[in-house]
Order: sequence, then C-alpha cells, then structure tokens
Amino acid sequence: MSANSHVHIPKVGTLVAVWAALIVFTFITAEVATINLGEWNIVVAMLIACTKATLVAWIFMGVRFTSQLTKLFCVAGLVFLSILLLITFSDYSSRSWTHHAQPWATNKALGTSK
Amino acid sequence: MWASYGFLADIPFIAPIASKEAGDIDLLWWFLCAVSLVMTVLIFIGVIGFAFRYRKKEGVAPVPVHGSNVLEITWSIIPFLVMLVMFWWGTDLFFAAETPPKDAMEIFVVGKQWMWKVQYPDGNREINALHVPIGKAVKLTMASEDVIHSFSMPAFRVRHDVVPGHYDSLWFRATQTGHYRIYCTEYCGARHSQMVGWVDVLDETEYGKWASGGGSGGTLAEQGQQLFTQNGCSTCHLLNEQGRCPILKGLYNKPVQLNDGRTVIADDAYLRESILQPNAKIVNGFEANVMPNFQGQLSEENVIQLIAYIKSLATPAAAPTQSAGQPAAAPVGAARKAGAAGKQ
Amino acid sequence: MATLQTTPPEVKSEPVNYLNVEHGWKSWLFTTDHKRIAMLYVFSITLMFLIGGSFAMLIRLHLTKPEGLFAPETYNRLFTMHGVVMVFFFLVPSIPATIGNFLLPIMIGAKDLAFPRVNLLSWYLYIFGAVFAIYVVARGGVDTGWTFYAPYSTTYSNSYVLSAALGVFVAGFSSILTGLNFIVTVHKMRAPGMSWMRMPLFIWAHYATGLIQILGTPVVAIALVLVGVERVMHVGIFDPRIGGDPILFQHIFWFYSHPAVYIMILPGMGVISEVIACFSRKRPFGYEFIAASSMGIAILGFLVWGHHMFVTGQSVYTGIVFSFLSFFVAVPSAVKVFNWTATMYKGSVTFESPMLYAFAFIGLFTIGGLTGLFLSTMATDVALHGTYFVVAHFHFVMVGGMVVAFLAGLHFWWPKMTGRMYSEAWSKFAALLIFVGFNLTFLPQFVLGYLGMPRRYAAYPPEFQVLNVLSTAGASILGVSLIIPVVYLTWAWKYGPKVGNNPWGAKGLEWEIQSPPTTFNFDETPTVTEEAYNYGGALEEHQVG
Amino acid sequence: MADTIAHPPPHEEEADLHVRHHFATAEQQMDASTLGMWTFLITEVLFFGGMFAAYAVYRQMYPGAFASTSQFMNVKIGAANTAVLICSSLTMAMAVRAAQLSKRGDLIKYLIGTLIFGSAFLVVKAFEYHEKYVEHLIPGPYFNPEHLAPQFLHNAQILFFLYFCLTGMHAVHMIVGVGLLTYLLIQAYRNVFSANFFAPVEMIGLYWHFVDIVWIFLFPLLYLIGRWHW
Repeated sequence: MSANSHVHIPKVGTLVAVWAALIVFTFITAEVATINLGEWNIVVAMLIACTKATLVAWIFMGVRFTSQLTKLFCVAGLVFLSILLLITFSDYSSRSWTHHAQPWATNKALGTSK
Repeated sequence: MWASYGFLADIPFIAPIASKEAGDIDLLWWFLCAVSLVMTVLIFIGVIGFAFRYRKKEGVAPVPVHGSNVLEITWSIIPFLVMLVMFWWGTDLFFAAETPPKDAMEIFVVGKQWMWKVQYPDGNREINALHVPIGKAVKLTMASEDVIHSFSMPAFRVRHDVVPGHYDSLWFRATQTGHYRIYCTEYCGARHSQMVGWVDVLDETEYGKWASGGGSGGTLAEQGQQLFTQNGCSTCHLLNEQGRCPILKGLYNKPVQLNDGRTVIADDAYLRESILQPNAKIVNGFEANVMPNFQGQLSEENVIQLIAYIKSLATPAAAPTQSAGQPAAAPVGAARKAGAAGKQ
Repeated sequence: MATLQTTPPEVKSEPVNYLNVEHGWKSWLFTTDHKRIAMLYVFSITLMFLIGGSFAMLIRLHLTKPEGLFAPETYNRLFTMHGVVMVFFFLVPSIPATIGNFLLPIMIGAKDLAFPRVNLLSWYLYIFGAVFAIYVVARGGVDTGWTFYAPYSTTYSNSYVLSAALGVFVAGFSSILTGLNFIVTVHKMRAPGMSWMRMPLFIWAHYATGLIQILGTPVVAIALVLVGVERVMHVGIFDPRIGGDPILFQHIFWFYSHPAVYIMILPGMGVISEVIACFSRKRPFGYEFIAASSMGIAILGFLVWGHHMFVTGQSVYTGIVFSFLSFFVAVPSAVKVFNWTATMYKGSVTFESPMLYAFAFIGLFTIGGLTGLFLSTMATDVALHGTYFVVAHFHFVMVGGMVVAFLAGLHFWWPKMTGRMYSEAWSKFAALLIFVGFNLTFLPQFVLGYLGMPRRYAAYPPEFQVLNVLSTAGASILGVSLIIPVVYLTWAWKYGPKVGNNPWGAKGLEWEIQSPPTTFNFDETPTVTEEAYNYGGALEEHQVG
Repeated sequence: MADTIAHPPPHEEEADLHVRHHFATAEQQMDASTLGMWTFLITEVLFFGGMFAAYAVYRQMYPGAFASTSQFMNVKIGAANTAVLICSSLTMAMAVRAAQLSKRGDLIKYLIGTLIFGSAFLVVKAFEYHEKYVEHLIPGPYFNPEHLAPQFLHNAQILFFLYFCLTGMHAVHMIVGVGLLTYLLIQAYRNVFSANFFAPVEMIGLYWHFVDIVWIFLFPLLYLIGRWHW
C-alpha cells in the first residue's frame, strides 16, 4: 500500500486549527451557560457540542476523505439514535394529554426562577 | 351441544361478555379471526395447490417466471388496506376505553405483592374482590405498593398495568350480572398466579343491599379524616384559618401557585406527591421542610383515604384557594379542563 | 439432478477438507476458519437448545394440573430460564452463527469472513455468556422473566439477576460482532461480478439481520447495565422512590427486543427463500421484492417497539403511532409469504425433506404473522396482552418460524457441511411429527389466551385444564420429534453415505465447491457472471406482468 | 453502493506481510478494517444512546432538580478536562499522521503525548469522583448534599445516577483506550508501523476520537445545565 493514492495525509496546520477551534468552542459553551437564555441554553449548548463533534469526526477522524459508504453508515447510526431518543421522548411529552395522572405532568416550567 | 364430544364439553369456547364494550371488542376480534382464516386458507391452498399442480414431471421443464410488479403492488396494497381497517377500528375502541365518562363512579384499587386491595368511597373495603352495580360506569383508580402489576378482567376485555409511582386507571360499564374473574397479568413475583380474584356484577337492589353494610370505619373520607388527625396533619393544616401549612378546604382540583412561580392543579397526582414528598412542590408563601416526608410511612391505601378526605373538603361553595392573585375558583369540571389544557 | 449423487465406495482416502485438515482440540479451539467456528456454534447452541427445551417440557408438565406440580417459585424460574436460554442463547445466534457463518462467505465467493479472529472471539463471548447462564441455572435460576422488567428485577427479585444479566450482556456482544462481521463481509468481500442484485436472498436476509444486531443490541446491553447498577446500589433511574419511571426500562429494552424478533426470523426467511427456489427449480418470484422486504423489515422493525406497551400507561398518542407502524411492518412479511408461494408457480416441485420443512415454515409463519395483527390492533391487544395468546403467537413465529427454518437449513446444507447424507425417511417422519406436535401444542394456547388465561401463571383456573393438557400432549410429541433430527443428523455426520458436491442439483457458489469445503473454500476467487438462481428454461414467452 | 468489489490480486505483486490470507489486496483489507471500525463505533453510539435517552426523558421531567445539581459540578475542572481531552485528540491525529508518513520518532512522541493527556483526564476524573463522595452526592440513602433545595432531594439523585453511569462508562472506554495506546506504543517502538501498514494506529485513533466526542456532549449536559443560576 506504499504511496497509495487514496491515503490522504492531513496538513499539520489543519489539525492545529481544528484543535484551536475546539478549545475556543469549549470556552464559549462554558461562558454562554452563565447567561440565562431560558429554554435556549440547552439548544445553544447542543449546537456547539454538535459543531465540535462534527469537527472531530470530519477532520480528526477523516470522514471527509472516507468513502460514501462510511458517511452513509455514520448518518445511519445517527438516524437510529434519533429514533430511540425522539420516540421515547414523544411518549413522555404526550402522556399528560390524556387523563392519566402523572406526577411530573406539572413539572414543565424550569423550576428555579426564584 | 358439545356434550356429545366428550372432553370438548369441558372447554369454554366463548369467553364471557359482561359489558357492551366487551361485545364491541369481540366483534373486532371475530373480524380479525375471519380475515386471518381467509388469509390462512388462501395461503394453504396456494402452497398445496401449486406444490401438486407443478410437481416434478418427466419432460416438463420449470418456467423461470421472474416476477410481476403488478402482483407485488396488489398484494402489498390490499392487505395494507385491510389492516388500515383493523387499525382504525382498534384505535377507535381503544380510545373510548381510555376515556372514562364524567359520571363514572370511582373505586380505588391498590396492587401489592400478592393481592388486590379494593376501597370504595363509602368506606367498604375488600381484598381480591370487587362489587359493582350493573349499568353504571365504574372508574378504577389504581396504585401499586411495590412492582408493576396489571389489573385484568377478561369478561369486560379491560386491562391496565399498575405501575408504582403514580396512579393508573381503567373504566368499564357492566351490562350482565354475574361472577367474573380478576387476574394480575404482569408478572410480579412468586405468588403472581395467586393475585387473582372475582368481580361481582349486582343488580340495583342487590348492590344496594351489599353496599349498605358500609365500612366499619365510616366512609373513605371519614377514614381519611381519622388518619389526618392521627398523623398530626390537623395541627398545621388548620381547617378554616391559616396555619403553618396551606388550608386544604376547597383545594381539590383548583389551581395552586407555587413558590417558584408555577401554577399547578391540585389533582390526585399532585396531592399524592405532596403527601409522600411534601418538599417536591412548595405552595407560594410557605416554608419547605415543615411537613415530614410520608414516603414509606403511609401506604397507598392511606394516601387514597387522605385524598378522599381532601376531596370531601372541596364543597362547591369553596373559599378562594391559597393561590393569591388567581381568578376566583372555577367549577371543578372547568378547572379540570383548564388543567388539561395547561399541561399541554 | 435431484437424485443423490453418492460417491462410489471404492474411493478410499478422503480429499482434504476443512474437517480433516487438522486434528486435535487445539485445531478447533484456536481455529479462525468460519466453517469450523460455525460447527462449534452448532454444538454449543444445540446444547443450549436442549437445556432450554427441557425447561419447556418441565413447564408443560407442571401445567397439566391447575394447581401445578412444582412450587410457584420453581415454576417462575423454569419459565424465566426457558426464555433467557432460548432467546439469547439459541434463537438470536441460531441461524446466523451456524448456517450463516458457514455459508455467507462461500455464497459471495470469499475465502473467509472479513475478521476471522473477531469471529472466533464472538464464539468465545457466546460461551462465556452461556457459562454464566448455566451457572445461574445451577445456582437455582433467575425469576424475573426473560424481560427483566424493573422494578421487580432491580429491587424485589431474590434470584441471580446480576449473573443472568451479565451472561446476556456478554452474549449480546457476541451477537454484535457476528453482525458486524457479516455487514463488512457483504460490503467488502464479494467476489468479482457478485453485484448486490446477484446476491442470494440468504445473504440479503443476513445483511438485514446484521444491521439489527449492530444497531439494537448495544441498547439492550445498556438497559441491562442500568438494571445491574440499580440492583447493586439499591437506587437508580427506574426507581419510583426517587421519581424514576419503570416504563422507561421497557422503552430501552424493547428498542432492542422488538427488532430482535426480526434477528430471530429474518435469517429463517433467507433459508426458506433458498430452499423453495431449489426444490421448485426456479428463481424466487419477485427476487427484488423479497430482498427489499428484508431491508424494510430491518428498518421498520425499529419503529414499532411500543406495541409491547399499549397497556403500560404509555402515552395513548404514542401508542397509536406504534400501532400504525406495526401494520406497516406486516406488509413486507406478507409480501415474502406471497412470493414464496408464487415461486412454485410453473416450477418443478419436488418434496425432499428441506422442502417439507419449508412448507411447514410457510404455514406456521403465516399463522404466527396473522395473529400478530391481533396484538398490534390496540383494542384487541388490551384483551389479549399478557395472555397465552401472546405466548402462542410468538411461539408460532419463533418455533414454527425460526426453529423450523433452522431445521430446513440444516437439512438443506448438512450434506455440504459434513459431506454426508442423512436418512430421508427419518427426516420426513420428523418433519411431519414436528408439524403435528407443534400445532397441538400451540393452537390450544390461542383459545386459552382468548379466554383470558394469563401467561407466567404457576396455577390456573380449573376450567382451562383440558386445553392445557392438550397443549402438554402436543409438547411431548414436539419434544420427541425435535430429538430425532439431533440423532440422525449426528449419526449421518459419522456414518451417512457420502455425497457429491451438489446433491440437490441446486444453484449457488456453495454447490460448486467440494463437500465438505476446503479451508479456504475456493482454490481461486470465482468470478460471477450470472444472476443467482439461474435454473434455466425459456424466459421470454412466460414473463408475467 | 459505492464500495469496492474484491479483485483478484495481480500475480506479479510481491506478497505483503500484512495482508491476511483471505483478502485479495491490501486496499481491500484496509477498506474492510475501516468499515468494521465505523460499524463498531455506531454500536457504541447506540450503547451510550440508551443513557442519553434516559437523560433526555428525566431532564424534561425534572428540569428544576437537574438544574439545581450544577452547583455541585466544578465547571472549571470540567472545562479543563475537556481541553485535556481535545489536546489528546490532536496528538492522536498527529500520531496517525506520523504513522502515515513513516515517522517512527514522531509517532512514538505523539503516542506518549496522547497517553499522558488521557491519563491526566482519568486522574482528574478520579479526584472529581472523590469530591462527589465526600460531599454525599452518591445516590442512595446517604445522598445528602449541603445547600440542595429540599424539593430537589429526590429527583436530583436521578441526575447523579446518570452522571456516574455516563462518566463511568466513558471512563471505562478511556481506560480501554489507554490500554490500546500502550499496545500501539510498544508496536511503534518495535517499528511495526510504516506508510505500508498503519491500520491499527488509524483504527485505535478513530476509537479515541469517538471517546472524545462522547465527552464533548457529556460536558454541557452534566456540568452546564443550570450554570447561569449558580
């Protein structure tokens, strides 16, 4: 496999740039969390985390250079993960729509607005 | 009819049907049986027929038929349409079974390894037995002391799991007097198969006679009142004036303002939680850590008695609730609706 | 072509094959040959099947009397161990780990699976898990039901829950590694010319199975970890005392365990596709649709787990969605049955024993599948949930489907695996007996379920006794009839008449190589130039539709 | 499907020591390993997925209790540990690069770097666990943290249970990773890897990055829930 044309060797600069971006994002996410955005805190935190994860996967793990098949597999894994998360979640968010009394049904609002 | 067939006479081929809803579900069941039978016969005829018609014969070569898109689509769509009927029909009946009528009489059931404890509003109590009047909708509110149980009465085709930690419910309206079986149908441990009992459907007069026996300790609410005193609740929850704890009069099913700014409805679930874990929700203007935790101290039966007592305090002409600044108390039904809307 | 091509007796020395190339226990325990590993699996899962089967016989024996024969605690352990052993140590690995392991590389023209050492590791993991399961049996068993529902399993059970959960956890990784190996092998190891649409349907089925194994199994693994931790710490996320919800366990559990029933049936469907094609001398009717339905079942199977939870207090609306999607997943299963039937149309059907098993499969799977509709219809599920109707339904699919398909596959490929032929008379007799015994065992249970008899009951009302005795009578026939193949197949391996490379005159790469195959299957990587199942005949004038 | 189909090996090619018997070419072997590793990582995603599902459900049920636990999480240490892990990912990526370029010295250097960062993370984690223990933050009868609002005493235990399960499972993966890195280091010392053969470095690298990604999600989900308040 010597000098194989399909081996893509990343540039040091790219790797260091991604590293720097990840550090900066870590700092940002920790700082944004100190501001009260209500429901949006979690959204921002997850958006940043997804961005970081994508950077790691895309550059460090070399997804950008892999075959379409590997990319398809990555997406498939995430699709089935979201099936698990979303359907389970949908059960809990729609239980109180009917008469069944649930102890947490009234726990909707963020409970720390003293 | 079966007598001439010996042992077959001992097999009850039709399950008892003791409510209109059970009959409705049975109709769907027979529809499903018919569809299944037709399909099974078709497949068997196809398999056996083709196997013999096209069995190997000298000099006859197989013909490589590759397939047919028209056929494939046909035999995908037609079964699917039939199944849509099943889905629609089944969901419709299920939804009705999940929605108890407003005027349903409420009976409380506590599942516990390995018995069903039944409590009636009038104070009657039974173990592994249930008595209901004919023609009246009955809603069972159920709680579990330990593991998951499932309350099942095949004669009414009703069943619901009883999961520890919250109330579950089911309802039915008996239309046939008789003596029918109760089972626990969620595996719950060693004596699971002994967690069984009987439900008796009585006509009006019989039921009246049965019920007039009454509970030895008064009605459910009266039993709750006793507990209320015994456990010292009455020293802080004063009846008519502000004590260290909220007034409970007129509280049931009314909105309550909490100290974190939320508003909740004081329904069964709220009351149960506030008895077992008082600190979970603190009413606005009151202190936490005043009332002791009753989790592990009170049984689910006791909690049901206490809730019945608190309900009995909710007279229609109730005083305004604790929730300062809330609009005047709405009628119970409206509050329930508002609560349901609020929860979404 | 269908006549047996027995090798003439004057051939003295056997040619080298995977069985005689090396000798001694080391050559088996350290082998990386997929065929030897498959045979190791054949032994181990047969052992587990016999253990699980004896529990089943004891269960049926117990139920001949309404009050039962054993103490309820014993009965609870019996049905739990029956479920745990059969589901996790027999049904899940059954066809994939044995026939699939043996044939998947051969059918696509590869010399081995992509990761032979991982394949061996997966067998060791299986054995490790099985040892735990047997340890649990020896110590007195586990009594939670194979579903390990919280909070009974976390807090209330006084049996060996931790060891059993650990055994299942480890066996789960065995299953994951098998699936992973299959997926990579199908993607990367196909011989030149073996395009996706030329793959045998057996391969499609195993590819779909592999997807479920890798996507589902880790989720049940974590569910069991959480139960284990909760049991050790006496507190946890399924504990209602701190606000946990026991139903959440059921979500995580069924996210795997519903698709897992497709792990248990898809490979069987793959076997049946092969057998019917061979003994009808025809390409399966609607090849593309059978292949696509395997993939459809694998994917849709992940969207329907909540139909096990209609009466648990799960949200009614989520329940409705689950019910609707459950009907969707019934369509591809129905499509397969129709296509198998249609395959015989204008074929040249012969009735060798694998074909008899395949007929039994179609009949029993049809009933098993149709009774599934009763349980995905919400209103009838309320009436039937937790009763013997459910027991009968899934035994029709698991035993009538998977076990019968496994037997069909073993009979079909046993000459290839061992190079020898079994007694046709005995095998036909066994097939008939299994069909009769099976129906007698489980048809009465549908009636019992409709009448309301709950499952997992150590004692039952006396009015159900007749039907229970009938069922037990059937079970004794079924029990005996399942031992017969074990005996004559083992006998045939040692003493059966030798057969040629292609005793059935079937199509497929596996029939073009030596029986039993050599270690590397092919001397030279084959080049595939035609579609699968090319049984010949005039095509043009008989194209339908 | 855009995957390669095996081609019979050209006869004249010299036998490559690292190509196992059942593969036709080194390229096929490399493709298979890569796909196998990614498939394995998908199972890992779903393995953690079960716990993330539980987290999502309970966070929605008990938002107040979940937010209240932030006061017991040391964000500075958490963020620092995140940075440590990111650094280890960088050195791992550099190590793979060094292997691809047949730079043995660099490979060893970067592997040692990754090992140091990974071990540092685990040591810090151990101190955090100890701190939680001292502060009575272990769920169960002894769960009794100071300054926790009484209404959250029950439900906050769910978060801590998930905290220990999630970070514990993550730490187990880290420990396995450290073991794998040690193996790589020994092999690199023996000069096994080169531009001709670096699959193990790349595969273990993928695993290491995956473990990093899990932490990238754990950090905001566990440490930053209600941070604005505390």
